[in-house]
Amino acid sequence: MDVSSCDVLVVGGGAAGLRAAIAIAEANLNLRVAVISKVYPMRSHTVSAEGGAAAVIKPNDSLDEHAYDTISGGDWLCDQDAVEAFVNEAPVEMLRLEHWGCPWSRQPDGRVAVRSFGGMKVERTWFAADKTGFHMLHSLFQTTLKYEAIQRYDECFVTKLLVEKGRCQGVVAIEVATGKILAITAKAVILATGGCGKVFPFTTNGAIKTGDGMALAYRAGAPLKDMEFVQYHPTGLPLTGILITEATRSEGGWLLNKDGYRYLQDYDLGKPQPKPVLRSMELGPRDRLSQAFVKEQAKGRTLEGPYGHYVHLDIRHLGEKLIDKKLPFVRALCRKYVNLDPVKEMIPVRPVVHYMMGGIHTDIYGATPLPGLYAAGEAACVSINGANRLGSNSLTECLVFGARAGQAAAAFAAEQKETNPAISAQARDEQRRLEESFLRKTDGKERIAPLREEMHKNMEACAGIYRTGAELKRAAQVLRGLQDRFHDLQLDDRSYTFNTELTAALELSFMLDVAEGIVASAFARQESRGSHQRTDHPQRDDDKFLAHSLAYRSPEGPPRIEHLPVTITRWPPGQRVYGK
Amino acid sequence: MSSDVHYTLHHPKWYRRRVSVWWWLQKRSYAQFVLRELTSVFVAFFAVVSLWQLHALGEGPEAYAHFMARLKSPLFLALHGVTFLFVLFHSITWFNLAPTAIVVRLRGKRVPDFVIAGMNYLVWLVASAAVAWLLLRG
Amino acid sequence: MAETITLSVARYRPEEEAEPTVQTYEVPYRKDWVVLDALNYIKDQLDGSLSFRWSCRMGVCGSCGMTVNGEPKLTCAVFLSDYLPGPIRVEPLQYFPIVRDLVVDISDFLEKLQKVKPWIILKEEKPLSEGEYRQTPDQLDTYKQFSMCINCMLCYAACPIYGLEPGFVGPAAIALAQRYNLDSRDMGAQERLDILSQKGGIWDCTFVGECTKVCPENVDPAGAIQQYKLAGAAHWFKSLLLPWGAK
Amino acid sequence: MTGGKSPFLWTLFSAGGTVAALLFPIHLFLTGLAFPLGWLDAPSHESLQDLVRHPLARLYLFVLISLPLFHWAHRFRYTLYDGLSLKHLAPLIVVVCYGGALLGTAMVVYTLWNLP
Ligand SMILES: Cc1cc2nc3c(=O)[nH]c(=O)nc-3n(C[C@H](O)[C@H](O)[C@H](O)COP(=O)(O)OP(=O)(O)OC[C@H]3O[C@@H](n4cnc5c(N)ncnc54)[C@H](O)[C@@H]3O)c2cc1C
Ligand code: SF4
Ligand code: F3S
Ligand code: FES
Repeated sequence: MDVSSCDVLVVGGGAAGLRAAIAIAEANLNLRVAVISKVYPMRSHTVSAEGGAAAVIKPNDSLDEHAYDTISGGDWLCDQDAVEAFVNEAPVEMLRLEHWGCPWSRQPDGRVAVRSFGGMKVERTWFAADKTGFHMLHSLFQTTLKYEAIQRYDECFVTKLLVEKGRCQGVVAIEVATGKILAITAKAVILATGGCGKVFPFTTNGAIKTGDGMALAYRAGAPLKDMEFVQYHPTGLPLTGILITEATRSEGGWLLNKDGYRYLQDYDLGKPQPKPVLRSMELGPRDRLSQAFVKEQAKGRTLEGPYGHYVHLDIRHLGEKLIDKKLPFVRALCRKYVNLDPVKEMIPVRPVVHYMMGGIHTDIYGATPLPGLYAAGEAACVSINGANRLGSNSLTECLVFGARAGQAAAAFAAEQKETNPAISAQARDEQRRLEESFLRKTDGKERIAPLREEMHKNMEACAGIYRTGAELKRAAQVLRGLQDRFHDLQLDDRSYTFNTELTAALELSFMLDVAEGIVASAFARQESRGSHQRTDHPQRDDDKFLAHSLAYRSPEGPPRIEHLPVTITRWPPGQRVYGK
Repeated sequence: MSSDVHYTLHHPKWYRRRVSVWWWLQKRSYAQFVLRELTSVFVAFFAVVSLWQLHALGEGPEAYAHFMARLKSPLFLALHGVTFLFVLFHSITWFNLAPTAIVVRLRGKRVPDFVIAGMNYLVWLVASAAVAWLLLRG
Repeated sequence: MAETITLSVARYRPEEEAEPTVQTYEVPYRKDWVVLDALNYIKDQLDGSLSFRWSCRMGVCGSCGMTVNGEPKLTCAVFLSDYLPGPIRVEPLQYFPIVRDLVVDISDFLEKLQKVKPWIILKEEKPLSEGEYRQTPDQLDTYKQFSMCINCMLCYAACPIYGLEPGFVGPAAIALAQRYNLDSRDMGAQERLDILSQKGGIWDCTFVGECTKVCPENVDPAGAIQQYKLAGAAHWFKSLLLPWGAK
Repeated sequence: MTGGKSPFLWTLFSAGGTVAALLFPIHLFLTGLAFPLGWLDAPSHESLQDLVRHPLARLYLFVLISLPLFHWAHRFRYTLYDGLSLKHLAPLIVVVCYGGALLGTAMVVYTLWNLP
């Protein structure tokens, strides 16, 4: 076992983690910062974000409009103080990234260009063609290389948080290449481990998005907030779940059912116009569009292919020139993965699990209830996304709250004395656990893939776009059973060198915890709001549920759910109206 | 080499492959690259022939006639035939690769590669015609 | 699911083996499967001990590069149907040390990347309150292509010079240096040139050109390096002729 | 000055490569093939001597022969390094290659100088 230390440890090298690391390096020159990530930072899933990042910068826009779009888009579950901080700081954060070299798309006069996105009244989404996340991540990563204070642990997989005396004081991790156990002590830890789309079978998320950080915090005693809110993106490619960005629709793409009819007009989303109209039709919010698909499918008006039902996304009328200039990646993806050219053909799409509104409960400084532990990015729930995130808010969220968490953690760390030596005993325990339950174990009967498949099936069937109490109850039981079976897991691979079966097992166990959090929170929320639609409770119920769900781990059995009121400042709950 | 390193727990034992001396035979495009590089030998050969020709020219008409006679030998004809092919290969690869190295921008837009390559070929043609005219006119 | 296809996969288990071996697997053949899907099928259903990297499955994270039938490829971007009737040979990327099975060590690249200073270098940064740096679409266009690199390392695996001379900074890192040199916001070209003029820098490249051929993102590192050399040579002459004028 | 001699040698290499690419095919075709094989009539000794009397022609010949030699020197050096993995012999190879090109250049100068 290797013991090392730093002042602030950032877990995760995506947009949120890297932004946090830079914030710490800039906040306090004396602090030693480290970024630990299970993949090289530039592989983090931020890389796959396509459409853009929202921030008010144009004169026709205002911070209040951004806040209102966000809050109404989130079906009034957002904490409004958080949203206000978010929209205020978003422009500066985005400009900072511009100064760091991000190749934003530009207007002819050299200013940053913006495009519209679903659920927005004004265009405010900055973009770098349709590889925004890629460019943001690489700009951030390359910028971190400039800071000598930032140390990196690449391809090191965090398995446990070290908590001693009620304070988070570091992590235990496996250096994947060598199998060595690392105990890294820190005065503050920031979790920026991204989302958990892989809990579902059909997702735009990469293999690494397994909710590790959420589970780590949860196991350490911090609650998970609003986990029932899972965003489906209306336009994913069947089979692979590869995302066709919302930018296709903001540029003017249409969603057509099997009769070539723009079916969204039947679902209270406005009337079709030849040109895209903001907050209407195809530019409605994601939850409503995905729900419309399910209803359209029930009416038998979707198409059916080898990989399930789908509808058509038509961008042919945009013309080759615009597509090549603004959506080149979409064209490349379609050609590659569905073997068609969107300039000439319609793209088959269906809703796909995309984003977690919920996450580790934090305040607006990124602090969790566990002292010394911070969280930011998709792993965290501040919450600015409420019951439904607006497209292009989350990349910006990674920057704003990454920076905030970084600053808060730096300030916290600066006040702490040396870390507690007793934690190396904990680290040793963790090493023993990994060896006994995985690497040296020989009597297990279960394999990873079947357990994972069962979890997938269960989540898709019971915790999808529409849910009922009865199904959720069943889902909870299935998950309990899977937790038990997990203890009987047997690995094929006993190697200490780059053992990806071991990491997959740990990821599965994280996912099972997170899945339980999702199902239990969904079961407790007896209303329909944003992305959480209960057919047995179809109405929004502000009296009882204008509140966040908090899922706490209980020693045995499923999580315990509590509710926490939403912070309302200036925007009292109202109806979500689109297409008017 | 790594085969005599023994694995010890938690220490990487990477396997390093050595690049074979014959790496350029393993892939067609590598072989093509080496051929391209070897054109330089033929270029040098013709430079030396030209130097020799110049020398003969200076020595007087007899020496020059002797030189010209030598060029008629089957050996030289064969050598020159081969050299010609390699030199052509050199020219073509050179002109085709030039646009990657030379970026020309006109009013902010990059001039397409084929235009630059095309210009190369044009200059080639004109230069060759000029040389031929100078040498053949009388 | 009667149809199957054979994959010959390179294995290397450092605890047990002195050198890599080959193992063959039969996997179902599906027309819309990429090679990576077949590897995942092996890992999930046949042999959990096979190690390889992957994440996005959409050709953008850069982690799934391997040698497929002798060519460096992103395994999430090549289809089983491209290699009919098989068998498909899957090996780790060439020229990198093999850690395990299909996993190679690329830490060397990360060190080199840092060395070429791939960030905006400014004498003085303008305050954020003054807004963005203006950059016209044409100015963006001068470096955009070189900013598309996903660090997939296919170009290193294709460049024999990197194989022969591990000190060579290599195609992607140089292309990224050039990306910043050409960015209208940057003023660090001289610093980077100083670094890349040293041994292992731009002058080591002999323009094999394979890097550009295998690049899945059309970055054209070969072009970047040759353009860099041209700029380097021009700078050299300038500093020779006007030793006081060259900045 | 950055980069030691490399930029200089590379410039010579490029210039030589360009000269060879543009001019060698036609010269080689005429002198090496067309004249000896009698496809075309070779110019007489006299007319050639007339031609090279002009200083510009001499300059042309200097460039035509010397630069491609440097082109060779550079390329061949790296071909030996990489193609035959002879990098350990680098000092020797450098002397042979560039030395050869220098020697050739000296001879061109000498010959041109002594032309009547
Ligand atoms: C296809 C797609 C398109 C999207 N498009 C947009 C868009 O257009 N606009 C927008 O605003 N948002 C978009 N999003 C959402 C947005 O990209 C993500 O929410 C955001 O990038 C998350 O960033 P992050 O930094 O929180 O996490 P990630 O980028 O996912 O990074 C997580 C990091 O944590 C590390 N990590 C995880 N677990 C461990 C562990 N156990 N040990 C060590 N390290 C660990 C990982 O290695 C990684 O470095 C999109 C998402 C997807 C999937
Ligand atoms: S230049 Fe191309 S091949 Fe090389 S690492 Fe970048 S994307 Fe991959
Ligand atoms: S393959 Fe290698 S030698 Fe240069 S042109 Fe590319 S880096
Ligand atoms: S898995 Fe990301 S590039 Fe292939």
